Amino acid sequence: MEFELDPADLAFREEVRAFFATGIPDEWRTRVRAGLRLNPEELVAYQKRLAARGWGAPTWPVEYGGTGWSPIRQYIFWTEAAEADAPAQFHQGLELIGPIIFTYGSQELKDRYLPGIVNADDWWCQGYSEPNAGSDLASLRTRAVRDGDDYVLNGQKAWTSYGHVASHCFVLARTSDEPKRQQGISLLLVDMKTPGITIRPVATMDEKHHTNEMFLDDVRVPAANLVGEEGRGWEYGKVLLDRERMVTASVAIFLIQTVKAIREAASRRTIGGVRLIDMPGFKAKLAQYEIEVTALQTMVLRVMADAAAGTDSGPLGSMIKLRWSQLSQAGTALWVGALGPRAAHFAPLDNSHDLPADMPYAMQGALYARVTSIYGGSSEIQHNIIAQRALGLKG
Amino acid sequence: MEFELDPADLAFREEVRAFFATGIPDEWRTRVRAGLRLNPEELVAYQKRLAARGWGAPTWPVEYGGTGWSPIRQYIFWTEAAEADAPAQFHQGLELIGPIIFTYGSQELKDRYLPGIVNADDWWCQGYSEPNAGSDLASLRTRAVRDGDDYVLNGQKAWTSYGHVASHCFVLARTSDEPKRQQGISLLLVDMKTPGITIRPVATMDEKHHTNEMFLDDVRVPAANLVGEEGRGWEYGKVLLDRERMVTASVAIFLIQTVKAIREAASRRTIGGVRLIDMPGFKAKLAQYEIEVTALQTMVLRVMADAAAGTDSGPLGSMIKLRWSQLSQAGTALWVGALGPRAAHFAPLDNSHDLPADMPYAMQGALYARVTSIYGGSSEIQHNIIAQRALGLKG
Amino acid sequence: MRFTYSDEQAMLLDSILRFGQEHFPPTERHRLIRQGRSGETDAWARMADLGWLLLPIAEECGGLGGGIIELMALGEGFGRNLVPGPYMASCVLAPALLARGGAVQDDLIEQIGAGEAIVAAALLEDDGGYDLHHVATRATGSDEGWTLDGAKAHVEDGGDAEWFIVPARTAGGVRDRDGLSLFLVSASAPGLRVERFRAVDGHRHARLELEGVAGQLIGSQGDALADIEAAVARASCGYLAEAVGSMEAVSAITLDYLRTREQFGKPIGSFQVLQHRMVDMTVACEEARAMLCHIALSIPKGDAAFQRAVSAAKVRISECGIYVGQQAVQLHGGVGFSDELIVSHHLKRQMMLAIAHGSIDHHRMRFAA
Amino acid sequence: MRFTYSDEQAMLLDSILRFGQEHFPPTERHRLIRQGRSGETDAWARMADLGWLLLPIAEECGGLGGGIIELMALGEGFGRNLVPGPYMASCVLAPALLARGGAVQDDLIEQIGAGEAIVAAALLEDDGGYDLHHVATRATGSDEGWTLDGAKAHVEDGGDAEWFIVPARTAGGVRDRDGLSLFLVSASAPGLRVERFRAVDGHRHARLELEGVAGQLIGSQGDALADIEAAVARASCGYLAEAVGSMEAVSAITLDYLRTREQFGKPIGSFQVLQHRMVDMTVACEEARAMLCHIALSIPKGDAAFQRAVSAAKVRISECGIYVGQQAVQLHGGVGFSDELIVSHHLKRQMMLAIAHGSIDHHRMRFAA
Repeated sequence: MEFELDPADLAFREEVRAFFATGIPDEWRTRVRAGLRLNPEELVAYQKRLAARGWGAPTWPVEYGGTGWSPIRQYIFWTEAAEADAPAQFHQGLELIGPIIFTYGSQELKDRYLPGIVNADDWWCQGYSEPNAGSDLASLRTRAVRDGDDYVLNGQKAWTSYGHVASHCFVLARTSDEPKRQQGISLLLVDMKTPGITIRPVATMDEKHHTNEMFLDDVRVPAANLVGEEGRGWEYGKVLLDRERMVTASVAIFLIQTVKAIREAASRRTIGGVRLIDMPGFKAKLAQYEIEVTALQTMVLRVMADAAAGTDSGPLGSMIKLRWSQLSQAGTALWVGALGPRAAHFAPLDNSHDLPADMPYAMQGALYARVTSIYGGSSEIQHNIIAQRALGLKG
Repeated sequence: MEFELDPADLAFREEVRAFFATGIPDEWRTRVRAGLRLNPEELVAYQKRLAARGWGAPTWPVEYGGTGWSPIRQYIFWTEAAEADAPAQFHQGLELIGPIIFTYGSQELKDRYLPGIVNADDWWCQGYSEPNAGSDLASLRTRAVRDGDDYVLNGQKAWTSYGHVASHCFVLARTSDEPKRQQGISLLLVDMKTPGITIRPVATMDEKHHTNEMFLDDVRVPAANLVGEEGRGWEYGKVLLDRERMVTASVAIFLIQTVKAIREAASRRTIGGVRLIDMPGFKAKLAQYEIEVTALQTMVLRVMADAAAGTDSGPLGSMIKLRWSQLSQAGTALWVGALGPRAAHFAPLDNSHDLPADMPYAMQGALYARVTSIYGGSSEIQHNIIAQRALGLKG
Repeated sequence: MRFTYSDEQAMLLDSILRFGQEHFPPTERHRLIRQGRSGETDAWARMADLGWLLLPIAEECGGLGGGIIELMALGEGFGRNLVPGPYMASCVLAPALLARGGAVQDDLIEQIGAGEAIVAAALLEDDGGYDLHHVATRATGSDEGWTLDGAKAHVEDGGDAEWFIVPARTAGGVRDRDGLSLFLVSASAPGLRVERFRAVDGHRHARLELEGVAGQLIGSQGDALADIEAAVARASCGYLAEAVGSMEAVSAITLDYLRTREQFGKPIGSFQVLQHRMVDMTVACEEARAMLCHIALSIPKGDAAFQRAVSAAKVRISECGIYVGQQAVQLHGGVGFSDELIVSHHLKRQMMLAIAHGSIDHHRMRFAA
Repeated sequence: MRFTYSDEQAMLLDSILRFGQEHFPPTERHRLIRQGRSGETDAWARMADLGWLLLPIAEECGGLGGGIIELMALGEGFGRNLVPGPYMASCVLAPALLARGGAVQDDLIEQIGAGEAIVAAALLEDDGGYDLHHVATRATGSDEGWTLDGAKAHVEDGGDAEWFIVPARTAGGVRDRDGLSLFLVSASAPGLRVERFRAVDGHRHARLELEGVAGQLIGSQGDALADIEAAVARASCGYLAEAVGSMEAVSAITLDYLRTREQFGKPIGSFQVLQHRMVDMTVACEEARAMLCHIALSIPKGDAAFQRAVSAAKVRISECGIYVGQQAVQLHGGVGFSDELIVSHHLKRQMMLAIAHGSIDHHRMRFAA
């Protein structure tokens, strides 16, 4: 085992650290630490700043406008970003559709869409889930029927995150009925301004508007916007499996921000003149949390090192997703606990009332964290995946 | 809701308390609190003392030598016994076979065997489990073939607890092959002195000899020792379900002994002059434990009150078994933790070395506790039972 | 000994359940809660008509003298349908404190019982945690009466209160157990700044700053702590029962969902892992209910045993309630996370109930003390 | 950056695995352990031949200068087959303390490396918890040398030691960080009472009482604490790797059992609940291994970071190890509880490793300090 960075990587770290020493507004901090997304304008501004520095797409190859960084450099970059309270980059364009476009898309699609992703000129959302599908994605019913040079889309999508903001959407739709449900599904790139698209906000328990229902009524999409071949969309989605591992891994690094948030909250609050952070009970809980976060960070580093070495990390990606969601939930809950009775002060009812320093975001983060064990493959599904694929245990 | 005892029950409590004020030797205490069985001679002496007082069979009807106590009085009796560090009565005769004999057995069997159980003249062991059966009891292979006035038993039993001590054994054996595996099984009462029975001790992780393998080679059992009808043994076992609920319930009451043991251990040990029990971290853990034990005690009381009211407690028995085993394990682990480094001093290697006051039993109890979530229907089986029977969730 | 409600108590529970279904069915509830107090006034008036607002008030104060078990039936009923409103604060906690005496107080209790006044107790201070004896707010007496100076960090359900009951020091140091007195303060009193907040469960709380605020002494001087602790323990019983009602309701909703929702071609309740989770939720509900019984059992043993039992129950019921709420959301998946189903509202209420009148950590240490 | 062993380290691990299988196959292991030290002497001699006893000893002391990673490979190898013996105590901890200097010490290190002496450090006292700075034992100097008075509550693997390294106060109060010196004491020294105990994992420990016992000063006077803490952290790395090796081994055994054991007509590994449990065990193993890497990553950051990392690893690896051991027993059912299978021995070793050189609680607070 070797655990020291080589000099070039050390120099790179300094460079990244210098970059993040400025340009991260203080008002982002609490939301970022709570695991909440910044506003779209803020995320766009952040992405543009990265793109201007040539760092818009840390995981992409150079030829498509990416940095071409090694996994270790990606790890360094994210760690420094996290330490500086920078946000995670919005991932739906960068990590979910971008890589599919540059892997399976035509040259025309690459030229047309990739720069807009890196430079945050476009905002992509995902049209995969459907109302009754849940964890059973392959049961999708949205149809795309070829009509001349277009596909005509009809159907309903659920959980379209940031659909209310997006300029584009990548949609899985059924182009034919096949005996195997995973077949006959195609992937289409859709301009959100196309007539026939209706977005309806879905209110969620965290009181933050981030997701939507999307209705597709005779939405005409140019056939040129088909990614790869017709009927193979499900397969293309699989390229995501490898990348999603990296996405979760990168997000997991950001848990060190939650540790900081808890520490600050517990340093501010006193009981009988003693700071909460100095009380053995709370101290032990925070220590336990920090230790578990440390274990996860090191698992992430191992995924990165495996990727660098070209080694398969096996089920480590699913494990990181599992543990990350558990720790997101535990961390925000600990944070809210540190607020004491004022955790009940979520929103002022009149003007000019002071919320506690980290409200409402600490609470909103705690509520939001509940969905992290549901989306992107619920914790139960992750368990199934690990049991079946890695341990070879069959139903 | 009414939660006060009526005056007669209060008077009964005083009577029981007086009984237990004496006669419980100090040297029993640590083992009892650790959830470990006393030696057979000690248990026999205890049972004889109870029998002499007319309290040998707290759960039996008066006509068979029992006390005829209401469930509430049973609860009072066990609570007082537990408070006095008395042991739980050995249950295999009293609760497992006795009730089957008085419910399904012939008058001859009743007359012959019931008094020996109450007076501890006989010691019964259970011959149900078999080597490869595990949780799947109905897969048993031991055969009983009718030959004249006898059945001839051949087979092998596993986990025959206290078989090395027992004078009698109740054995489930297959008397015929039926399409449904639960059918064709019969229940026979076997004298352990019968030729052909071999007992081989099974060493267990707690280093206490309590269980055995039993080999049956052409063991001749008088046909009169068949309980009830041939082929209906499985059915008779079911009467145990109701009673086992009460057995676990009564044992669960004894967890207050573990609470005391932990408190004493943590009061003895100091770190830097401060008693462990006064340290916030340990204090919180013990409080949490005591609270969970309190919840369980109250669940037990509810079962008793339901029984008194003739109401079905539904899955509460399985729940108590589940929680009891969890708390047995958690409690003994906490106790061992209170011993500090000396938890490593399990057995002296030379003579005359002083073990910590509560060793080796605290550790032995912690090891023994691991089996409580395995025997008598493992925790996984209890979950299945509750899911299927009480919640109506089908595989 | 009997673990079920008496016929009368069962009827009360039954009426409350019907009341909740009628006034706050899941969809309506949502809309009403967004309106703040005005969304609850009809229901409140109805509760007054039914005599429920008088129920927990002592007979000698003109109430119906309901005991802890009646309070539990009420709380359970509220919890099952997540009935909103400042009931425990205004109808249980406040009257118990006002009972310390005085003619004005009797009038106020009458108004509370008639649904004409909402009163909240301002018990917690910054730097005090959930300790009721931690009071830095000072009362100064003069010929013109008492004036109060200080701040209260959180007033449970104080968002709509017309009156506040404010503990203040008439003697002693900040964390002394002696020297506390209670004062009645009008929400519109000069010198009083009231900040109002909404919690994630729709309850409305307050924070107070007092500068030379006039207050009327309630009862005798300097010995209020025991009454405060007893009143809070009593109100907590209502909340604990509410938590149990809520967790049982959301557990039942989840069981129903497991039976009917299909994935991969079969009901999700056929998956063993979800079955066992549902069992753990059911066990948690049983444990929680057992802790309510434990409180009831402690009553004959005197006030110290009762308060210790309440702390024990607070720990375990809160843990169970949060667990059940979280798992209910988890087992429902995406729709569980949505605001549309009642499921996530149960979780949010459990989270808030868990810190009302003392967090789990606070009560665990109080139990251990 | 590389997370796998180098070829050389992998070869070392491989030899240790073969060694374990050869000398301590599950059935033999049992029989040998019951014999006490005599059951281990052949294997110990073989380890000496292979140079393993010299491996962790510093080059300047005549050892092979193996680093933390080599120590981890060793520990992992021992853990996989539950190789018994006082390796970490005598070959890691003792030489690191003896390295403080002196001619006699050099001889002793040589004997340790040759398998001719077993040395154990007597670090813990009653009333001291796991605090290494808590030392009430006093050393008194005179023309004839030093004599020691006091008691040591627990000497890890001290049951077979011919020599003890005993920290004693040459200055300061019981819990001062300064004023500690190390002394070498013969197990047969007059005035020394040694009580020997067997632990549930077969390791043999000791307890000491010292009344005017002659001791030789090791190294300089009054400044031993930093070296003690560093040496204990180093030895702990070996134990932590042992825990990881053990939990991975028992996890693999359990997975195999799930695949082959049938109940209700199918492999028990087809039950979803057991599958998910097995996943949780696997995740625990990964977390534990990650904590070993975390230690390795901390080495370049200096001693304070290293010791903090060791404490963090101690917490999480112990938790994971006990969880995995318990679940391995549970999933095996009755036979898991029997002494016959190696499964329960892994759990017992995990329980003992979890308290060797400091419990989970101790290290959590040390990490937090």
